[in-house]
Amino acid sequence: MSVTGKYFLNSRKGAITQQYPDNRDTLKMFERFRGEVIMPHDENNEHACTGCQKCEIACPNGSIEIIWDRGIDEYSGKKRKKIDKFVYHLSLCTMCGLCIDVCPTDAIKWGQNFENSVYDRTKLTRVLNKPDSKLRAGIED
Amino acid sequence: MPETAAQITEMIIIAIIYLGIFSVAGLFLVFMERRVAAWFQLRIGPNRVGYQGLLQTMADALKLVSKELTGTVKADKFLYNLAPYFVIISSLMALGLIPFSKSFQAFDINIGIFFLIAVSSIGVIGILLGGWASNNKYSLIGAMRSGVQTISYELSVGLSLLTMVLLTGSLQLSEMVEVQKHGWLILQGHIPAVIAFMVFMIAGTAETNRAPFDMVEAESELGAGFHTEYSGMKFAYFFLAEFINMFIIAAIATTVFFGAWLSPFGITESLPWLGIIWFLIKTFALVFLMMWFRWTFPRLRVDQLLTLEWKYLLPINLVNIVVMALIVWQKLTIQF
Amino acid sequence: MQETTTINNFKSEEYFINMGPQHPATHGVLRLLLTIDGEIIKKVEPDLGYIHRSIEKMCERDSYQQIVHLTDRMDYLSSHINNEAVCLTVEKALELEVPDRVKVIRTIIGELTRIASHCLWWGVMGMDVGALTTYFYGFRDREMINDIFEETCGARLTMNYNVPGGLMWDIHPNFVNRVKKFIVHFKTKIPEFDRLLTENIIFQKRTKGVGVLSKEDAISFGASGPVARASGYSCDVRKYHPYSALDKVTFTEALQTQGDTFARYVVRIQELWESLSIVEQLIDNIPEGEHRVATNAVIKLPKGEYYQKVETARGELGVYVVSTGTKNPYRLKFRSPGFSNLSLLNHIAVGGKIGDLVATMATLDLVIPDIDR
Amino acid sequence: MTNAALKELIGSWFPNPEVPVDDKPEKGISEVQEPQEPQPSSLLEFTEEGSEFLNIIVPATHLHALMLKLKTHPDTHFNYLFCLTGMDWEPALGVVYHLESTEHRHMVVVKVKTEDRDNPNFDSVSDIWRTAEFHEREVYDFFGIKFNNHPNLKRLFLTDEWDGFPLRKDYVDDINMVIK
Repeated sequence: MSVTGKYFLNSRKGAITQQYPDNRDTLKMFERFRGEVIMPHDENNEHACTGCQKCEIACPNGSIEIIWDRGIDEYSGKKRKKIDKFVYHLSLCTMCGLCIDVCPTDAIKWGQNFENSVYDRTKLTRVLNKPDSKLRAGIED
Repeated sequence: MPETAAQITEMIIIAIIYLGIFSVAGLFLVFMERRVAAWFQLRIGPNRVGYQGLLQTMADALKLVSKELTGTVKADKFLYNLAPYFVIISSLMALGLIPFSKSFQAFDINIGIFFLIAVSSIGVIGILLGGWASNNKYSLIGAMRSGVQTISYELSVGLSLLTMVLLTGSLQLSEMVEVQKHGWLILQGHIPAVIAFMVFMIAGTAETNRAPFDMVEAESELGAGFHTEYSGMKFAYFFLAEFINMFIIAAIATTVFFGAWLSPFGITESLPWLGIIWFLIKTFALVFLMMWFRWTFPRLRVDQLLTLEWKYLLPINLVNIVVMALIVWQKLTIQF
Repeated sequence: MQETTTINNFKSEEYFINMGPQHPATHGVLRLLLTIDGEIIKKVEPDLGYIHRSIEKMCERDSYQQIVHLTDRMDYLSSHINNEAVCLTVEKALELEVPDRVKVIRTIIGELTRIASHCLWWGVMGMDVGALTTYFYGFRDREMINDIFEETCGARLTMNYNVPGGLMWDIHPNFVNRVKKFIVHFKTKIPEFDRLLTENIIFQKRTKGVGVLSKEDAISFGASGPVARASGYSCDVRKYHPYSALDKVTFTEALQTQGDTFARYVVRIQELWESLSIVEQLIDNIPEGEHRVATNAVIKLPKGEYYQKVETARGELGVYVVSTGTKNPYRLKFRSPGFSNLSLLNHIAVGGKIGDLVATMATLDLVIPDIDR
Repeated sequence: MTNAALKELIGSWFPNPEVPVDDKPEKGISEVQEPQEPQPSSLLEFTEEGSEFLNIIVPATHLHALMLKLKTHPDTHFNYLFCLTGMDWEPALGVVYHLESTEHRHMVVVKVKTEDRDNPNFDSVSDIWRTAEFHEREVYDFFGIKFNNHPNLKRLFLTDEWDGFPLRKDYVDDINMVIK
């Protein structure tokens, strides 16, 4: 009883409850937290994905699908692979991190968003590259 | 208005007042339990509905009222529906005897203590009925455990109170309180009274089926015990009755051992209306003690429960009565 | 006693009751078929498979990197140690020497995992015998470890921090500090655990002499981990087949001889101290170096059979890989500790009360996904 | 005991009736690989190739006798069966037993095979090591290997009406299995 009694008296400062929806503003996840896979775009709407499909192979669950095409690279003028759509099925993802580990150009990263629940299942299938985005200059496999 | 009609009206009004007390006390106790438990467990507890969550249990009660009443197909419908009322009526009846203050007591009969013990043990019939009629094996085990437990611990409750009756010489609650004007009984009876108090608290906790004696529910063993198959308001009756029973046990202990509405050393003797405050303070202190038990101790096993009663509490009690009798006979009581 | 009639193998006083798959004491979807006479248990028969995902079959189609994350989902309370087991097997097969830094970090995180698992177990153990408050105290300390994991590995439970050849990332700069803080914090908390539960007279009465497992039976039933050690069978894989950096630390194996529920409880509490001391010995001596050695993108194990055992929080986990030289294992078998420990439940629970069964099961510390692989 | 000593000892328990006992020295690995070689002196085959333990391949008829001997003989005393694996070697089905002695701390692997895929059948070792009871049920569940004299041989994980044995290599389930 002495142990519980001590905690009762110190209950004011000792509470470990996270008052979750209230502390949304102050709640900060760790930078390595694996919430979802995102593809960062810079201010010119450019990403770093070359469409090498290594992540697609590395994924154990088939949660990444890359739809690609061949096109003329406007920086080098050579014909090379270009991604059309980087489809990411969050519903299949187990957050194992193999795709990000294997990515040679660091095109995909972990997002810290943990509020992944949605009302519609189709919303879990995402296209990670933004419309009309293109490959950043100088990125090679 | 003819006299009988007036009497009936009076009774109805009193009954409604007591129903109000019953529900408010029940809801407050549930809330208190949750907050106290939370503080023991490094949590905050309900704090959203109303000031500091005071209305949380109201909201829960509303939710329970609006819920669907489900039951098993093969249940004995009549007994199944009857059981919650047994439990709740018995605790409501006991509440009527509690002397909240000198003038605030519904009926002050001359066999007060005896009546309290008798009434509070009716509740177990409701539990047995509920467990049997649910047609669920877990419920049945829970109900059987409850029967065993209540019948055993009834003895200790009765005997420990009997020890104190030796001091007062009366079963009437108001007279028992009068005697305590010369010092609370726990002081008057000193050592045997303290032992009787301890035995009463243990047995009382067991009789209300609270941890560490919550064999009846034992959620890690039996799911929810006898009320597994109850839902909605019927479940709420059981739930509420449990908390009222806890309150009643604490109130009896306050009345018998701690001088009911009497203030310590008579400091507020001149203000009789403060009696109810004193009564509630003492009662809630004891309720808090029971909650402290609950959130600290592990549960006993069913055979250990019976061993504790029949091999330890009962002999202690019997010896204690003899000691108390000797003390009363030799006038060794402490009186101010 | 009058003659009893027997219908369908049940004597007339006996009846049958289902414990689980949704029962508070089975901690998951374990279903126990109990034959009871009043309160006394006559027979316990586990019914498994409610969450069987056939991880062994899935492994046959996955590459070795992908297998690692599946093991997270087996014994989710010691996921790091499971990962380590697979990685060690692959490294053994490839004859790959990982840097010392990796070994030390793996051991530290492994031991922290063990502490976290035992904290959870302690909380749940208290709850099973009816002391509800222990749950929150156990979880508070586990939460600190989980925060450490989240910062370094990115996930709290299914960490997947190991890759064949090392670690996915280097440790976070805050890691050492946080672990040190935790050690100081936790050292004050284990005595509290003792005061709250171990020394409680009701708890001792509930657990002493309950569910006794003799040493011979422990060995015959293939028990491992704290369950076997409480029966006096010294079987700590960390001692007999040290892996990673465990050969560099000194620790004594927690051993009890009574074999009852209380002994299993005490062994786990002792293991908390042991793991804490291992972490303490290593945390200041993390050698500098690489956190990973490069492997081929496609790992092909040489033809042959490889067996690696590690000590998870529940006991001995074995990984048995049969390779035919391709990029997938031909057959991969996980020898899970919970499976063997569950098989002895019937042996030790018969004759006890329902309450005893719950206490016994709590000290077996079953994690159902570990059994239903 | 070292692997070589174990091999010497265990091999002598089951002499090959077709070969005079002291005729030829044991050849070990090479015999397993090349069946054209002269008959080995023991009914058991030994190999250490591709494994860290000594592997014993035993004919199904001698399985139970060998296991009992392994457990009871004071020099071997393999009293801890820590892993029992069902195997599908295509076409042969078999079981792999990993044994350890808690006294001598040595380990050995015993393998047993059968070509009969429709009705594979071995003796149960659950009377020697009680842990085998559950493990054999698991093997029965996934490989369909029946164990004679098993006290309670029925499906453990899967439902009783499950069709087929999922961990066999020729098991097909178009709906639930994802083939990469």
